[in-house]
Amino acid sequence: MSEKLRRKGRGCRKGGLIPLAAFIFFLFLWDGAWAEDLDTLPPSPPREVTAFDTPNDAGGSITLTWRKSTDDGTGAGDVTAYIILRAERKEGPYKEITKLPAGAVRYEDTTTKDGVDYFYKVSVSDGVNISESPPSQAVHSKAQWFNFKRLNMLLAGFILSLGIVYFISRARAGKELYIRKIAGLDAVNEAVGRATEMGRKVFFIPGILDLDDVQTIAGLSILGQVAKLTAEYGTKLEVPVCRSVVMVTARETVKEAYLDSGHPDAYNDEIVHYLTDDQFGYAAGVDGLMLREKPAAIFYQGAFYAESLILAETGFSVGAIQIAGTAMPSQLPFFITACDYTLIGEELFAASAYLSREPRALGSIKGQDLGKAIILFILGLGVVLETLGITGFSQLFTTQ
Amino acid sequence: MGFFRGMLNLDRRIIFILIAGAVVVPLFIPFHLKMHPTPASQGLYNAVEKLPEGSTVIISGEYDPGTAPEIQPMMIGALKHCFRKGIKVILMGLWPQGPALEGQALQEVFKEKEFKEMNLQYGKDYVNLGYKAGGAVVIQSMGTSIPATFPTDMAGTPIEKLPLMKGIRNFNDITFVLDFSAGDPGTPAWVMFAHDRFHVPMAAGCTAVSAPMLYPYLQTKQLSGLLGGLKGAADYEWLTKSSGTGIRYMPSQSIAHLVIVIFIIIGNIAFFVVRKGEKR
Amino acid sequence: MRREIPLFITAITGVVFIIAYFIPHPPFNQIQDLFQTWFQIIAAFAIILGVLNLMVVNGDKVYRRSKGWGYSVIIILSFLVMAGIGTFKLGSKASPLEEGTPFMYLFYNVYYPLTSTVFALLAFFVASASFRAFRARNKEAALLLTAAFFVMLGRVPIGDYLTSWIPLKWLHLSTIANWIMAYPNMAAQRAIMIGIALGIISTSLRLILGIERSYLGGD
Amino acid sequence: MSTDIGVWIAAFLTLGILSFLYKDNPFYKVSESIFIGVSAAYWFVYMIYNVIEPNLLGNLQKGEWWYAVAGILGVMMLFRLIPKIGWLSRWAVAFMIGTGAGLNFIVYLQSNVMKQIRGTLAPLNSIGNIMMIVGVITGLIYFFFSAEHKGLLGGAAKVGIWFIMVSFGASFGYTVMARISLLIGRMHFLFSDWLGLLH
Repeated sequence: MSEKLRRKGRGCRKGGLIPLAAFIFFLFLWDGAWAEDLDTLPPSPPREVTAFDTPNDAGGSITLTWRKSTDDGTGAGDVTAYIILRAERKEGPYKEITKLPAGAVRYEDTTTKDGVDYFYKVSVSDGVNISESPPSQAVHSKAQWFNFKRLNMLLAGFILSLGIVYFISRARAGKELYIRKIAGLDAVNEAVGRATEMGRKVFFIPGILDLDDVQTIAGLSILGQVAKLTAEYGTKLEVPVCRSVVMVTARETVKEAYLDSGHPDAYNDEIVHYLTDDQFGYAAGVDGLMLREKPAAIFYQGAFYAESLILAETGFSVGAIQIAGTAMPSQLPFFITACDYTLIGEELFAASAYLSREPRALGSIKGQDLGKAIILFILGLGVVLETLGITGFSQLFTTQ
Repeated sequence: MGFFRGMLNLDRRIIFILIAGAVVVPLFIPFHLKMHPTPASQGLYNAVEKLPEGSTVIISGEYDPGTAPEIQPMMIGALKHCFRKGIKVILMGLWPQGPALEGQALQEVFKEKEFKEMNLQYGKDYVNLGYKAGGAVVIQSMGTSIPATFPTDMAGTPIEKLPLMKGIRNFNDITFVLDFSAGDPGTPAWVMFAHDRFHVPMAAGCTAVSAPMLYPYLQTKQLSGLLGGLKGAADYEWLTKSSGTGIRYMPSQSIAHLVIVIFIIIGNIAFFVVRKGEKR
Repeated sequence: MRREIPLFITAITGVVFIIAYFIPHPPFNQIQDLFQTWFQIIAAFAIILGVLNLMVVNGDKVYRRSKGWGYSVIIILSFLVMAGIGTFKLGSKASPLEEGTPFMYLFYNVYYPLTSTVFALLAFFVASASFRAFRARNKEAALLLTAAFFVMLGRVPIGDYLTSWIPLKWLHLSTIANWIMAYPNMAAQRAIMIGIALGIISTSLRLILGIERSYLGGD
Repeated sequence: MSTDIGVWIAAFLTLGILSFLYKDNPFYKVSESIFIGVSAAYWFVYMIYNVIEPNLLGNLQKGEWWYAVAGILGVMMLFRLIPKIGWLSRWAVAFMIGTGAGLNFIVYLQSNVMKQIRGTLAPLNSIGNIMMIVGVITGLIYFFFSAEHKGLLGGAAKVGIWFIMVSFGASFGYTVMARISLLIGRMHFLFSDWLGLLH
C-alpha cells in the first residue's frame, strides 16, 4: 500500500495537484475501497514491446513480448489486464484483439495474414485507467523452411533409421547376426519331452487374432519349432485355431516342419483344425478339448484377449506344462502366474526372429537393440551430469 | 491333504456364485466408506479446478457400454465439475459409442436440481460434436482446423450455427483437454498429438486395465492427472463433493477385492500343500 | 502395377507426414492437411468394409448351410433391423443419433446390455482363475502376486480400514499402493514403452521404405 | 419390478450372456449373435451419419471437389468384397498404412522415446528418482537381445525383471479391479433397473 501511495504522490507533484493528492490520501486512509474508485492515475505502460514473426512455424502467427508494467505485482500493484491492440498502419486505427490477465509478458497472435505488415500496442489497465505503450515496429508473419526446435528429433530419427536399415541389409546379405538365446525356448524341449514320456498330446494355441497381427506371425514361427520337435519325438500335436486364414498358414508351417525333420508321413491336415471365429465360443471349444484330451504340454503363442484366463486356468487344472508368449500387456500378468514359462512382449518377437532367421525380423531386432544401447548410454551419462548439477545435456532431449 | 486336493478341483460354478455374492450383497447394505484420493486423481481435480471461468474444454470419450461402469461416473463428474466452474464444454469421441454415452451422461447430470437450475444451453454452454473415424489422425487434423474436422455437430447442425464454436479454430483456442478412454485409440493418442504436438495441457481418465501403462506420462507431466478405473471415478466424486456410482459401487468393489485376495491365498496354500505331499 | 502403385502411395504419404513435421512451409503442410481430411473418410470406409465383410461371411455360411448357420441368420437379421432403422431415419426427425429415436432405443436396450454383459463375464473368470490357477510358482510370480496384493487392497477403501490403526502413514496400504504405482511400476512401464516405441518406429520405417509389404497380401 | 419393456429386453439379453457361465448353450449363442449383428449396425450407421455425410458429402456439396479423391479411394476400399477387382483396394490400404507409418514414426519417437528419456534424466537425489532410473535402465537391459545375459549385464537384467514383475503385479491388480467394476455395473442394472430391489 505504501508503494502505491508513494507513486501517486510522485505523479501528483508532476501535475502540481498537491491538494488532490492529500484528499486522495485521506480518503484512502478512511476507506480503501473508495480510494480505488477515485484512482485517476493510470498504471505505467508496458515497456520494450517487441513484435516478431513467430519462428519455426507455418506462418500466420506473430509473437509479442514486453516487460511488465511497473504496477503489475510491484508498484501500485493494481494492474488487472493487458490489452493487445493491432493495426495495419502505424497511426492506427488500433483494434483490440485480446485481453490477458495481469502478469502476462508474452502473446502469440495466431490470426495474422502472411506478408501483411502489422503494428502492435500493448496497453495496460488497472480496471479504471488505461495506458498504452508506443507502437511496435512493423512486422509480418511468414512460414519457415525448417523448424529448428525439432533438430534433435531429426537427428534421433535419422540415427535410428540408419541403424535399422544397416542391420536389415546386413541380415539380407547373409551376415551372421547374433541374438541371444531366449531362455523360454529351452522350456519348449522340456515340455515336448515330457509329453512324449507321458504319451499325451501337445496343444498349440496361436492366439485369436488373424494373420495381419505380428504376434500371430511370431507365434507361428514358434509353432514351426514345436512341430519339428513333436515330429522328431513322434508325439501327437493338436492346433485348434479360430481364424481360417491362420489355419491355412499353420498347416503349411506344420507340414514343412514334419518334412524337414524327415517324418512327412506323420503329418495330416487334422493336426490343425478350425473351431470358430467367435472369441468365447473358441475358448469354450478349446476348454472342452483340453478336458477330453488332457494334453501334457500347452503352448499359447500369439495375441490373446480375455479368453487367456479361461484357457490357462483349464490347462492348469489338467496338469499340463504351459508355455505362453504374447505382447498383450493386460494378459501378460495372468499368463505369468498361471503358466510355467512366459515370453514377455518383445521376447516373443526376438524368439521368433531367433528361430526363423528371417532377415527383416532379425535386422529390426538388431536395429532396435542399437537404439536401446544408445538410450542406455544417454541415460547413464545424463543422470551422472544431472547429479553433478549440469543440466545442459538433458535439455537436448526437450522436444517441441 | 485330500481336502486341499478337493478344493483345487472345486467346480468353477461354485466360485462364480461366491463372487456374484461378494458383488451383490454389499449393494444392498451400502456402508459409507471414506476415500483417500490418489495423487494422480488429485492432479486431474486440481488441473480442472485451476481453469478460469469461461475457458473452453474439450472432453473426449473413447469408451463403450462395456466399459461404461468405470468411465461413465468420471464423465459425469467432469461435466458437473466444468459446469459448476462456468467452463464451456465441447464433447466428442473417437469411438462411435462415446458421443452417445456422453449424451446419456448429460441427461444424468441434468436430472440433478443443481444443474437443471443452471439452465445451460446446448450450442452456447456445451456442444456434442460426435464421432469421427481415424483415431489419432482426427486429433492431428483438429490441430489444423476443428471446423474442417467437424463440419457439423453430432446431430448434423452446421458448426457455424453453434455460438460456442465461434472463434474456435484449432487447439490454440482450447484451454484444456479431458480424455476418457477405454483403449485404443485413446489417451496415448491424445497425449502424443494434443499435448506433445499442439501443446494443450490435458488430463485423462481411463479403465483400470490401461491405467498402469499411463503412469510414465504422469511423471513427465504429459498428463496433469489421471483417474484410473472405478477407484479414480470415486476419488473424483469425493473431491468434487458429489455423489455418483463411483462411490456407490466402492463397497462391492472392496469386498470383491478381498474375496479375490483370499481366493489367491487359499489357492496357493492348497497348491503348495498338495505339491509337498506329492514330492514325498 | 498391382504392387508398385500401393508401395509408391505408402512411401509418399509416409514421407509427407514426416517432412511436414520438420518443414512447416507450404506445400508440405498443405498436403499434410489434405491427407488428414482424406484419411478420416477412408478410415470410415474401412470400417464399413469390415461390417459388410462380416455380412458376406455370414451370408456365405447361410448359403452353404454350414454348421451353426442359424446363428448367422440371426446376425444378419439383427444387423438389417438396426442398420435399416438407422440409415432410413425411421421414427426420427433430423438425425437417428439423437436421444429418443428408435435407433437409440435399440442402442440402450439391446446393444448396451449385450456389450456390457460380455465384459462382465470376465469378472467371473478372474475369480475362478484366482482360486485355481494363479500360483506363486517361482520368484518372479511371487513378486508379481505380492505387488498385486498391495495394489488390490490399497486401491479400495477397505485396505485403509485394515491398516489405518498403524501410526506410520507409509505403512498404510493406500500409501504403499501409491508408491508402487508411481515408482517401480512407472519405471518398468517406461522401459516397456520405450521398447515398444522402438519396435513401432522400426515397423513404420520398413513400411515407408517398402521393406515390409506383407499388407499387400499374396500375388 | 420394471414395467418398461426395454428394460425387460435388456434383462433377458443380460441373462442370455450370463448363461455362458453355466455352459456354452443356444440361449447364449443367440444373444451373442444379436450382439454381433447389432454392433455392426451401430458402427455402420455412425459411419454414415457422422463421417460420410458431413465430411464427404457435405464438402462435395460445397464444391470442394478434391474430397472426391477420398471418396474414390474409399469406394476402392470396398472393392475388396469383389474378388476380381479386389487388388484395387490396396491403393486405399496403402494410403492408410502410409499415413499411419509417417505419423507413428514421429509421434512415438517424440512422445514415447524422447520425452521419456527427458523425464528419466534426473539427479540421483531421492529414493524415488533412484528407483525410477534403476528401473528404466535395468528394464531396458532385460529387453536387450544382442548380448548374453551374463555377469554385470545378467545381474542388471535380473533386477530389470523384478521391476517388470512388480509392474505386472500392479497391472494384475488393476485388471482385476476393472473386471469387478464391470460386473458391479451389470448387477446393479439387474437388481435396480429391472427388479427394482435397489435404489
